[in-house]
Amino acid sequence: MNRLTVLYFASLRDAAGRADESVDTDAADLRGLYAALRERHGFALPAERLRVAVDGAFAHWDDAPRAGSEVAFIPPVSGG
Amino acid sequence: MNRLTVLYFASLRDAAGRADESVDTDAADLRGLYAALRERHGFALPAERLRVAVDGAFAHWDDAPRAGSEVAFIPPVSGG
Amino acid sequence: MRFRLSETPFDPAATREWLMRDEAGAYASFEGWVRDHHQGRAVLGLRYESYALLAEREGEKILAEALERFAIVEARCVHRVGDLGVGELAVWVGVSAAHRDAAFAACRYIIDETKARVPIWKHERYAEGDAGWLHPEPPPTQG
Amino acid sequence: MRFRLSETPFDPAATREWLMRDEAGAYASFEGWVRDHHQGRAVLGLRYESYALLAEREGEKILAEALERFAIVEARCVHRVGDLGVGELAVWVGVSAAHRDAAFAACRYIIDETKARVPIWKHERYAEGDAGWLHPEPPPTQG
Repeated sequence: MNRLTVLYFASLRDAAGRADESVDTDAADLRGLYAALRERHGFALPAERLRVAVDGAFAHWDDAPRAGSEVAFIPPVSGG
Repeated sequence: MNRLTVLYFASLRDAAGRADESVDTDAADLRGLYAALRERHGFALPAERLRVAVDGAFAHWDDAPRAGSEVAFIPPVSGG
Repeated sequence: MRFRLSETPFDPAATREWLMRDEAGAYASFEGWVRDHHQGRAVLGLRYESYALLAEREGEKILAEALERFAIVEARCVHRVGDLGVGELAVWVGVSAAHRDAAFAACRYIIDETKARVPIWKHERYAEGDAGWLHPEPPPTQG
Repeated sequence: MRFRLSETPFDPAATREWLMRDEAGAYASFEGWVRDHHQGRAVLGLRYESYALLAEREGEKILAEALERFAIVEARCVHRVGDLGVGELAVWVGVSAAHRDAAFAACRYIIDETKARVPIWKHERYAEGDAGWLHPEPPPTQG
């Protein structure tokens, strides 16, 4: 079990009803972590539409969740 | 014989020593008018490098000189 | 910092001065303004939110790439976050260079990459009373 | 008048406001600044002269062409004439549009055509003490 912090932005935050939460996960990778949270909060967006970041840097869906890290799921951006 | 006004700009004005002059010409076209003035003032630029304008609008070298008109020889431009 | 987020309105006449150099003969800039419509719907205003830490890092990276790829002198970008009304300045990009080819190309590169990669999200309020996040399909090259 | 000659310095923050429209989401601008060098020679300053009557007509024509060819909202150009020092603003082009593709393309078109067609001539003063008119070879497409 790894305890980490998850950050939500834009439509993910609206769906989760919060900007961040502390999560205990036994997922093997970040893809599995997102799948579990998607089920919990009913996120509309599949992982293929997102990017994932760990501790403020873009990461890979195959990376293993690290205890104490800050994971952010990045919905398609719309700045500019 | 047609009497018209010729305007000189940039290096043509420097070579002619004046910004304009009144010219009596029997040239058949504006190309011939420029050739005569080029010889008189020693202009370095051949007609092929210039454009010609009459009364504030671009014209053709084959056009006949019109009495009372204002003819401008336009050296290669360098604005911007 | 060549890339900045701004929580308050900023003046492009001031940011432009960051680019001035005696060796620069060309200055290209781009501004995004809040439009009164989007895909046929009347827009009253919008809110930009960002993941600031990552947005600033990714923005810096884009500007470093532009300085590496193009023969430019300097480049900057400022992106608003927070609430904006119609007509307000949302994003500004400025590039100075010796010649205009590089200035235009780099300016275009910076705004394109910023829109594609920087974690900033637009929330539009419509005249009909509803509102929503924009999560566009990324262009094919972004995978 | 969308194209103007200016005998005195002008403020691009003011001319920019001519382009503002609620339906415009994109603003592209270009400025030419007096560089401190040209083709390897140190430049102290320059003078722009024009055939004003024809320059204003040809400039208007270029801006009308841009409005016809590109999906833009508004476009303007101001070109300085007279004596300018290093760093001074020589020419400004501004374009507003719904989208950035058209804004960039029109802005580029206007500065390219202005440089190629508008009867304005640059007289440069060099650090060595001499000076000269610039009469560049026109690009092949200009014949």
